Amino acid sequence: MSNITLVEAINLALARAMEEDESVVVLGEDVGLNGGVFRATAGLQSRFGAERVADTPLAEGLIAGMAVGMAAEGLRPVAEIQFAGFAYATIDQLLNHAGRLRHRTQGRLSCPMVLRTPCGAGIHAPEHHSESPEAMFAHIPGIRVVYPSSPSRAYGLLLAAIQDPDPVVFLEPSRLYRRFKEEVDDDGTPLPLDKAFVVREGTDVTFVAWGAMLREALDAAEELAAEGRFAEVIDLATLKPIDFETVLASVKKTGRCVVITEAPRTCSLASEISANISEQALLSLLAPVERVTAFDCVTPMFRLEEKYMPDAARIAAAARKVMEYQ
Amino acid sequence: MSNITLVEAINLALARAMEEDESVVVLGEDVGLNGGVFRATAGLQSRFGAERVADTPLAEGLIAGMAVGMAAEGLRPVAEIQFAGFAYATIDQLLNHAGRLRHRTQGRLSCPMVLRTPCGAGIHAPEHHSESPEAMFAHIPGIRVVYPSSPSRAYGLLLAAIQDPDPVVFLEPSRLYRRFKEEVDDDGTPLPLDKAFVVREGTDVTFVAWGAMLREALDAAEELAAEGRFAEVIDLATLKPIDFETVLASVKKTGRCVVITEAPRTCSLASEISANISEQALLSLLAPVERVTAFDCVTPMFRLEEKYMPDAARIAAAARKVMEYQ
Amino acid sequence: MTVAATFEIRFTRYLQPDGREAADLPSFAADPRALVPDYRAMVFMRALDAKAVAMQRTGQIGTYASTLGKEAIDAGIGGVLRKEDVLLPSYRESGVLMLRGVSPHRTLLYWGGDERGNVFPESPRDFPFNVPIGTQLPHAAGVAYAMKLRREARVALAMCGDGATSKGDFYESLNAAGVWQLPMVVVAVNNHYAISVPRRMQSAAQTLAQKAIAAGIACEQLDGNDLIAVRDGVGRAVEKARTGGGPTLIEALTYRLSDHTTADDATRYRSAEEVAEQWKQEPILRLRSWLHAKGAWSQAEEQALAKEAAAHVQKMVQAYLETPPPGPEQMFEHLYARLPRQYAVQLAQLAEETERDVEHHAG
Amino acid sequence: MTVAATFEIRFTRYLQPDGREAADLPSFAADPRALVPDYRAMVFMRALDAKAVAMQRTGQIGTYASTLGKEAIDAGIGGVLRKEDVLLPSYRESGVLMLRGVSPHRTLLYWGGDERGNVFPESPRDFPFNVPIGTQLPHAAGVAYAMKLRREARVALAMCGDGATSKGDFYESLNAAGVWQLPMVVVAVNNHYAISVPRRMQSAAQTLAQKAIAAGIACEQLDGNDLIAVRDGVGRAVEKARTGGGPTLIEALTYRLSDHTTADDATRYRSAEEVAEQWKQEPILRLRSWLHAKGAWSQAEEQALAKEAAAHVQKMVQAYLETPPPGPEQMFEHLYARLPRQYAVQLAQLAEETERDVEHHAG
Ligand SMILES: Cc1ncc(C[n+]2csc(CCOP(=O)(O)OP(=O)(O)O)c2C)c(N)n1
Ligand SMILES: Cc1ncc(C[n+]2csc(CCOP(=O)(O)OP(=O)(O)O)c2C)c(N)n1
Ligand SMILES: [Mg+2]
Ligand SMILES: [Mg+2]
Repeated sequence: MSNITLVEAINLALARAMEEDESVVVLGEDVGLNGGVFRATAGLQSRFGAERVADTPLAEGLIAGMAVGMAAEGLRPVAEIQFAGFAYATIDQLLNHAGRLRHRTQGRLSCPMVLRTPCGAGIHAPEHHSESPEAMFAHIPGIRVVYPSSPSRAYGLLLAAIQDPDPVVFLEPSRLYRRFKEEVDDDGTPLPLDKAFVVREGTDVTFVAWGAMLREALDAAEELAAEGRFAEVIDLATLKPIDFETVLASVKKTGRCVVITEAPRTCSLASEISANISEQALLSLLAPVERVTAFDCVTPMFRLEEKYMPDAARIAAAARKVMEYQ
Repeated sequence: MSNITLVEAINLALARAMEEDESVVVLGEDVGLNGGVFRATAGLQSRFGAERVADTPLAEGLIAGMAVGMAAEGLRPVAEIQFAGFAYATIDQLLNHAGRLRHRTQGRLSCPMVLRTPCGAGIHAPEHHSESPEAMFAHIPGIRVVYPSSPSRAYGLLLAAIQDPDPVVFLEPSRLYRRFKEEVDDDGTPLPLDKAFVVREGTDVTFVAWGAMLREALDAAEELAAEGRFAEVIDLATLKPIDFETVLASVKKTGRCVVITEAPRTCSLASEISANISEQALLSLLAPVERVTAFDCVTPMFRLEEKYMPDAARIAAAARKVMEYQ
Repeated sequence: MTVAATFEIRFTRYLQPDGREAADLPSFAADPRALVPDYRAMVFMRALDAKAVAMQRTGQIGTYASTLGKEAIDAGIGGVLRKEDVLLPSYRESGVLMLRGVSPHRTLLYWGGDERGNVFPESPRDFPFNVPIGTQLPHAAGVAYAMKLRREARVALAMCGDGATSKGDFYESLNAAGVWQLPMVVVAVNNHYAISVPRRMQSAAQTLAQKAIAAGIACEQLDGNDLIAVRDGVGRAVEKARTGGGPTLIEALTYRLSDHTTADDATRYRSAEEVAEQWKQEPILRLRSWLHAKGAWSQAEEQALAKEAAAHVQKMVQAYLETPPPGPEQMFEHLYARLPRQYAVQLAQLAEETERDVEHHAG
Repeated sequence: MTVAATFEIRFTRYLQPDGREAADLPSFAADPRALVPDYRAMVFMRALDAKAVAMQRTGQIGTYASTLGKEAIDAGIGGVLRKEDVLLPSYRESGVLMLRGVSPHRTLLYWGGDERGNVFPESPRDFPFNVPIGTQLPHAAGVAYAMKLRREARVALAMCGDGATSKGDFYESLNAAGVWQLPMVVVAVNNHYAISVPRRMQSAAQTLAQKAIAAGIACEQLDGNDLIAVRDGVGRAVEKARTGGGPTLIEALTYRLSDHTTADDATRYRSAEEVAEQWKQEPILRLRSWLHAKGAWSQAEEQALAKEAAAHVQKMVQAYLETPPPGPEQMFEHLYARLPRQYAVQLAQLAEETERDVEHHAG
């Protein structure tokens, strides 16, 4: 057990996976000697060599496409895209190849790759460094999308993603990379890739969140608790496929739901979850599902990012709204 | 007035726009001498010259990026991507540049470009030629997304898209390119880019559809009419921004809604519309909003495409479900 | 100004269009009979191709991309690759696949709209037909990376068209191959058209081979209608890659004698004269003329071969037509190694619809 | 085998690191005083850069990408471009922008997290700072296409790094420029690092200039720490483009004397010796040595310049600090030419939250 940050947990999981399975290979820009711009791959190259921890030329389409080729040929590539804002160039490969290779060869070839990328705003980064494209990935058939929100879940989910026989897009909340520490047991135990986690129990409203927004949801829950209203907080963790069982069980209990995402609203995962809840639990709903999202704007430069992203206050306001609905 | 197909209407609108505004430029693969693989640009090069109707090298990222540059420099580029399945490579440019240029320069530069691409399944095409990525585009801030479903709307909406001062992704239902004809008046009148069209009035359920699915929705409405149940059918037409006023007005009237898309379900526009209706009209709903979508599968090769896409039967079944809901 | 670097692009051809020798032949061609299997393969390819076009015309398969005119490239590559190598084809490479052992009825299945067209039991590591232009090249770099990492004496050979050489994926992959000196060979089949766009409008580069200079890797231009040049050039590149010598880009010059696909009408953008001129260059006649001249191939053998090819084609058509249609559930099969439980609802819906359809047809 | 094509890459340098002449100078350098404005600009750039780094360290701006070491490239390009040309910079081009007339306090605004950093009233057609690597190059092709279509004697000049030359956008754009013979110049600033990845791991190509061969366009490698070489090489390329001679790729060799950005720690991946060695090559000292030797620049002038630069920097900092913070509504401004009415709800929500915040701060 060690008390570590989320980015350290990522590093630990990578090291463990590389140790246990020599087909695991890390590739990406600056992942080698530099250990990644966030230090997620620090120390891996000196430990596992430059062939297994490879700095690539600067080309995200190449990185994704090479990962497809490596995976089909029996490696387990874990590719890093430096920031989610540079991952759009990987969509072609993810959608036209990674997510289809198994199906279009009817199981002859497969694509056990992981594409990791830091996601989200809130770190006062330059332009294009604060994007939240998770909905685009979640729309792609044949892949999984995972987004941890704590060191221990990052550790277990990343191990699971690497072991998974199919492609996984693994989004990491850069804002939480060093925000807090957690005891993590480096015992190599993966977490399930199809489970949401109830991280706080409550009776009055259900919060569904993921990544950095989970912390905001927890803060909002705390704020509400002071008012005597109790939010149940769910860390969705795996964004595709979604564990609606856990979500619906909670909503049926609380009768109210707020879904939170820091991505733009239109066609977001919040909309997907809202649609599902209304479809499958309409009669349990005491109020319409409320979506707390970023605005349908370009991610602004950092002077305004706090106004753009949801925060605890926005979530709490939405919770009050659904609780006062009649 | 002439009785023409949808693809002819596209051609007519392009010719008219080029005639009226010499800054309009068409570019793409095979758009010149060949007139486009679907003949949407037939005859334009001989009429307007190879500089204004330019065959590009084979590179979709380039086409989108050049369009951004042309638009910023005062042209009105209308770029063609041969099939939507090859448009994923344009997302980087659309999201990181086209949709942001005006905002990030605070109005100094802008991006009046149109990116046209045929969309959807049902034409027995080879692999990757039957994709429906509209939700990905609709998620992008700063752009518009338009998807006509008839010759006259294709004509008017394309003119509007070309005249619009901001970037427009213009999706064309390849399945309807030649399916039927309509009287179209080539008078240069654009249609509004923020209006949905009620194309059939009804009282019992609202169908919201776009592109080729509109025809299926109309067929389903016909089928239901025989049973004495009357569907109101809305052609959404502009997918971003969505005209919720028209949708909500109808749903408040009928109390029931089926949203139809031929894209995979998760994070689709159907989910977006469903979420909005439940949010804004929960108390008017007599049944949960039903989404009729393609499965969350890879678009199958054409032997199975009819089983994959929604059709009138699937829509009618969903309509019966919401009408029998209690 | 000083000179920082100089480069030279070489062009290889052994057989002239009429079959006469243009240069001293490589040793593998010393015994002309050794090339008869390649010749036979080329004739089989053309027969299969003609049948596929005909089947599209009669609605038995969907859109089909013809291989007419590139048989020497396909036979040459098929001939030099080893079983353990990996082929990454575009959509137009059914000829090479045949030589990889893949039964040609798979080609019909593929263009017939059936995923089982990409099941290659006979060459299981080869990549499927690849439609999105150029995207197979980064895959090739990944495959070659895996081979190199594992110290295997194997080669990843990717094929693409002249149009594909304009796409970012192409350059990014060659560049990566250069950086890591990967055991990778890219054969750019320059058939002078990307649908309607002629080669000269695709790039101002005098040759496509020279695109390798951007990646600092080896390259060669060769006559792709000359089986001996293909075998020679690709053979050298593959052996170089196999023995740690790094990647090569080969530009194989040929001409698309067919429409782009059966959905295309090439008369819209090129003249009958141009095509007629190119028929004089075509690879099968060229090789046959040489074999004849060498006394390595007879009229009788030719007639027997034609019959044999026709029979084989018939067998392949049969195998295609006898393949039972895919069930709708094939959509969900192999979508994931194990379909997530969340798909249960969609599966149930499909099952219900299928049942309804069955009843409907029965009723 | 025959030779299909040959190529040669030329390298240009006029001044040696110590300021001695390495070749006969081009005519624009005949009067050394003519280059004093460039020298002054370079000194201003370095002063502004040092201040920006300091401001990041004290939390007054966010992450900042230093221009240390590339001043000759920026001054040379700024010097040869005309007002009507269009510059398409990367994020590291604040030096050129200054010469385009853009007030340097914009650079502080940009790295200070404010969109108004991309408002260039003084050079309104230039493109904004561009962070996603290489994506400005297709823009440049589009801009150049527009210029050519309208028969204008203008040039689109795009800048990018050595890392950017690995990206598909780079090749696709050069290739397009070749096809249409666009009035476009690309200057690849080879500072030998892409963050931590050294140039040799970016590509096996001996020079980056030779990437132009893949596009069939002109190219040149030059010493980017030599102002005269930059002015000469870029100047010739720009005039060639302006007069219908088509595109050029220029590789300007330099060295990133700073960390990649203020968020980077270059000691993790390169040695102090390497950096020290490179300081001997740096462009300002080189040009000053030459000017001194020519008697075109005095110690007194140097001291006056230092003071002047410091004062200017102070003014820029002032202008930055005095810019009122953006209001939250800036998010929606200029999102579209006219914000669609559908945004009303989100606007209202923002207004409500802003009011709540104001009250909160007031209360
Ligand atoms: C990324 C992408 N863009 C467009 C297409 C449509 N398309 C199919 S084949 C083709 C031309 C390809 O030309 P080339 O690379 O020369 O190959 P050839 O067909 O001549 O063998 C095009 C544009 C595609 N399949 N993929
Ligand atoms: C598409 C993309 N990928 C990754 C990054 C992150 N990143 C920022 S700068 C940089 C290195 C760029 O190197 P180079 O092109 O040599 O320019 P330099 O910084 O040296 O001027 C990287 C990888 C990015 N901005 N864009
Ligand atoms: Mg071709
Ligand atoms: Mg660099």
